[in-house]
Amino acid sequence: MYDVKKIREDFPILSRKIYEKPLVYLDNAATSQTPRQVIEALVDYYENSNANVHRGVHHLSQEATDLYESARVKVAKFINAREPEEIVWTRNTTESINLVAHTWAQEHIGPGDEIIVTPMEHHSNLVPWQKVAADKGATLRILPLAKDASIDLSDIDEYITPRTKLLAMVHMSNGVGTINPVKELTAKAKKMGATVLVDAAQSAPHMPVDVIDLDCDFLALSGHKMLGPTGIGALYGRRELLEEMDPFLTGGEMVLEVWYDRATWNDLPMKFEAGTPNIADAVGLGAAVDYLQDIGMENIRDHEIQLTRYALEAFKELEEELEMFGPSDAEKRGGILSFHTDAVHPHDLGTFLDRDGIAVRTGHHCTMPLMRSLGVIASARASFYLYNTEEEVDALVDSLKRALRYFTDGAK
Amino acid sequence: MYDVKKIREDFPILSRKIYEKPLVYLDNAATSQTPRQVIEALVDYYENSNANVHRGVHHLSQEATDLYESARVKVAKFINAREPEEIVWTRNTTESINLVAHTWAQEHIGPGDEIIVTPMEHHSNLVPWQKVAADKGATLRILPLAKDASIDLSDIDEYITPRTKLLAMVHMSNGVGTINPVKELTAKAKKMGATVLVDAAQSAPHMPVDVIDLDCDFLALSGHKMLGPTGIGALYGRRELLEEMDPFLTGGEMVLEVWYDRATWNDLPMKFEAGTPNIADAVGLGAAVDYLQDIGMENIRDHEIQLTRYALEAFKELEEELEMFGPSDAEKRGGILSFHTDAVHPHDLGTFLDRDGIAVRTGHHCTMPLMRSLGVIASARASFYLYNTEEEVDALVDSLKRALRYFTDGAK
Amino acid sequence: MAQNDLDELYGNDLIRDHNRNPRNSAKLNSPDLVADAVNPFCGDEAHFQINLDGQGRVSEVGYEGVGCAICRSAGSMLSEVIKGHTLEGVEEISGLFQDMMFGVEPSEEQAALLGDLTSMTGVRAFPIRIKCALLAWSAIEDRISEHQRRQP
Amino acid sequence: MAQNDLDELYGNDLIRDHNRNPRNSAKLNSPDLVADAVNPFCGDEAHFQINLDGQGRVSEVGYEGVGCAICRSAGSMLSEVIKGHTLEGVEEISGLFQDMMFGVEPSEEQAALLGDLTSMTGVRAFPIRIKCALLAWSAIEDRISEHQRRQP
Ligand SMILES: Cc1ncc(COP(=O)(O)O)c(C=O)c1O
Ligand SMILES: Cc1ncc(COP(=O)(O)O)c(C=O)c1O
Repeated sequence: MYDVKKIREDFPILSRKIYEKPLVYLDNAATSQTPRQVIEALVDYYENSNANVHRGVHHLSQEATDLYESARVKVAKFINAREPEEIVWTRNTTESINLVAHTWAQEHIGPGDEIIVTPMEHHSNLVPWQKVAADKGATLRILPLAKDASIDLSDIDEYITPRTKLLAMVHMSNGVGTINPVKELTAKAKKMGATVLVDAAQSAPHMPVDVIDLDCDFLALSGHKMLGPTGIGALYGRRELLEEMDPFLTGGEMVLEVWYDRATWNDLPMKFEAGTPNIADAVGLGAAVDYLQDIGMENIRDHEIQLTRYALEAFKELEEELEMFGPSDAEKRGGILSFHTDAVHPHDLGTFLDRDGIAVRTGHHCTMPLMRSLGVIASARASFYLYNTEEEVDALVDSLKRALRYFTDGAK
Repeated sequence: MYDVKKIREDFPILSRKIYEKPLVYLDNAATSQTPRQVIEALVDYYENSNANVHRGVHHLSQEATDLYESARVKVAKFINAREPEEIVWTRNTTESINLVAHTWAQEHIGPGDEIIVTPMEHHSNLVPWQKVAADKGATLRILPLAKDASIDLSDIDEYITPRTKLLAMVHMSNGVGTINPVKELTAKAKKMGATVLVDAAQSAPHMPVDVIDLDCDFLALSGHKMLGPTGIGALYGRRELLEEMDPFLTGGEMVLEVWYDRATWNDLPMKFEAGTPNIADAVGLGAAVDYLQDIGMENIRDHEIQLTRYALEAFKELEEELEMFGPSDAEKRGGILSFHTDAVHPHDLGTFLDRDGIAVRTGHHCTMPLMRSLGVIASARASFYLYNTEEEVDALVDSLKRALRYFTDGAK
Repeated sequence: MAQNDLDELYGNDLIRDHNRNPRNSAKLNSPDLVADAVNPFCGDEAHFQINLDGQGRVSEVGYEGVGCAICRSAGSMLSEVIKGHTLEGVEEISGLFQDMMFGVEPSEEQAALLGDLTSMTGVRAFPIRIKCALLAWSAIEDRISEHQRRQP
Repeated sequence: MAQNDLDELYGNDLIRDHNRNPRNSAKLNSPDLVADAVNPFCGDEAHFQINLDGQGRVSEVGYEGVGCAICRSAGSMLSEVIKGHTLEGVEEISGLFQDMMFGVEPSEEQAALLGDLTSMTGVRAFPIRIKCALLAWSAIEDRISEHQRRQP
């Protein structure tokens, strides 16, 4: 049985009060909260095993290396990578994507080639490709947006063609919650000989993600969105691709031999990990993965579907006032509700909710072009995670109702 | 009064036992240990204030942003930068240097230009410049090494010339401890119109470092070597340089406005900080800086000079067996003793010391070319920090003596 | 308590009025100065057109703001208070406004210069929103310093 | 206890002897196979030259090792035990050695194949040093699989 009350007890911050009200944290798409199991892993690392990894023969160094490398194994298993060497530690999804843009893309994208992205990319999976396209004389093509903020697939065969060299797409949209048909699009793109990168920043934390099943070439994720610490993320890359890629950052750890005038590169995954890594946070992410897997990604996904369904129902009371973005079927979306009203700017709404202890995000969610396509500058976004409850959805709806009244006729 | 006993109480790991012996941690040049004040800052962040920064109107987001940005102010003051916007967060020294190599150097290094480095650079301040030189048709020149493992300055004017576009130099050598005349060399290089980057990975943790006094253009440091968490470092850059530089990584946070086909850049320092930053570890580094400044960098430096002097004296007992690298004057070096014997490979020595609870580093210390210049493949290195004691030096010397006996005639 | 904070901000008649009925909303054709700003973290925008008279004083202003109530009303108030001032004068008011937002109470004389902007003190209880109030000013300030650099 | 661990490793006569007097230290001219490896974390090196006879068996070996006692002695032992074996046979021994280092006790028959290498079990108490014992093998293995790929 999914015991949300028991889960909540693992998250110290959830018992915080904001303006004397219990915190209702609905900003999970921005960053997730941290269970004590992860905090304890960090504390334990610093109190007992802290040392630099890989190069030491002393005991602490070995302990630190074992902890650090076993975290890599955990992340590899979490997304079903064939081997831990296919996991490269990065700071976050953004760095993971930039790594591919600075290495693989430099060799494989040329004049006349096409890079395809969805219309709902986070800036982190859009701006790097703008630069690659501009530098290489390639074309960046944006798939069209359907009415319900999903990808309009009607002309997909005119987009994914033999000219497509890279398909870079978000799995679950952080802006509107849409889950994209990544597996189907990957199959289509690979048939054309393209390489496929999946931005799993939102999907990996909330649903089972399997790189072998998806058959993608690269996949990027951020630890801080999946109960892990800030400052650690991962890039999955198929071994063949990682092997032939040039390194990105250079320096310590990523070299095999160095002379004053030249150097040779270390094996995977170290080739892509220059300098002292973020050891403690990798260990912390390993603990987060353990925590998620103990509960089960299927169970987490089910919980969020139920919560989203409940919320979509509850929001019907507000359907005259609020425009809701994204698919209406909870199965086709993540636990992300993005909404807008002309009557109140999202920021003012956010400030009102905040005084009720409710944390939502307001703004463009780093998806400015998507917002523009939806005809707004900003939206308010409530995003759920494994610890959120129906009572919290009720609190959100109640606060929203009062806010709308307050800003339209109620105030004064 | 410098109370090393009281300081040690702040470091939980120092009461650990290794093979039933008290830990003697002398691997500080690789990474430093973490005081409870820093661990508590991390725990407090995750238990009370965790949220994504900059973009949220809710209370937690504001708290997190305040903590995060005030850490930047602390680091700026720590190295006497003019303003916090001159501090860019990175993962570590290696990333800081790569950032400059991927941005500034791309615009400013051309065919025939010269990049000067010292003969004792860490791979992280050597390999990036090898690549820049190769890509741009520039020449990488290595200053000559003097007998005592300092820079041989006799022909310096033949190295630093109007062709010099960049002088990139380590402040304190992690391989042998030498403190380089960074201020003098900077003045010389600037007279020739060159830009100067200082690798302060070893100096910033152990002695006062002042970017205005040094008059350098860039300075790189790592949090994990100065009592901070792993995964956070900083690049100092003079505002004028940072302003005109192109961004490095692209994506969320570093943009001002984004359209499907183009984007504009955010102000400093965000222009260089793509994606969700390592918020917690920046806060942790802020706490580390507070801790260091409470004790006082001058005091820490004095403590280490005394300890080094004590150690150099104690090592005299072994001068027949061990070759010592680096200047013999404790004022001219950091608390880093690097030594070698033909009788025992450093690794075997390290394994022996480890069984006595003594953690030293053995190997090339990511300075392979320097080791080669010194005529060895590897050395053993004991490196001190504010919490080390004369008793620990005694333990080291005692264990070394027994090791030498064990490996030469004693065993069997 | 929370409600009071909110009322002091959003319940303020001047703010409500400026938000709903922004002043100087007619766009100027071929203005002497154009100033624009975007808040990168929320996408809010402020756009100004400014005409100067023979003595270098602001004679006409056009303003359009896209964003939250604080951002829009602050921009609208700004468009009123800068009229009749030289660019130096505008910068001075900008400084007073920033000081006020960070807690310095304006003198009576200063309050007169600030006009309706004095009603913005309620934002102080919401520190993260202060940048919404400052967006319009940052647009103007950037433009003025650029303008002055060009005409030494 | 700690001392015992050390003795089992460094006190072992075979290891000491191989470290001090590496076998097959004469370099071969124009060998059939050359194999080199570097441990990136410590800079230790292993260099082999190998000649094969008409049946594809290892007939002559030249070995030079730079590094710690474990690395050097393991390389020297390797240079002895591979003689007379085909490359497939060498790979089999390599597998046995790795298994042994990670805790699998060799059978009597296997121990015979491993020869002096069985003395390396003392390294197991020092997990971080296992890669020192494996460096020479990694050189040989990489080279064999490359060789086999080229001659299908
Ligand atoms: C002098 C010096 N430079 C650069 C580095 C690289 O630092 P990091 O590994 O934290 O990037 C180190 C640390 O090993 C160092 O000692
Ligand atoms: C879909 C998506 N992609 C990429 C990112 C960027 O992640 P990060 O900021 O951790 O690099 C995010 C998070 O904001 C996201 O939601």
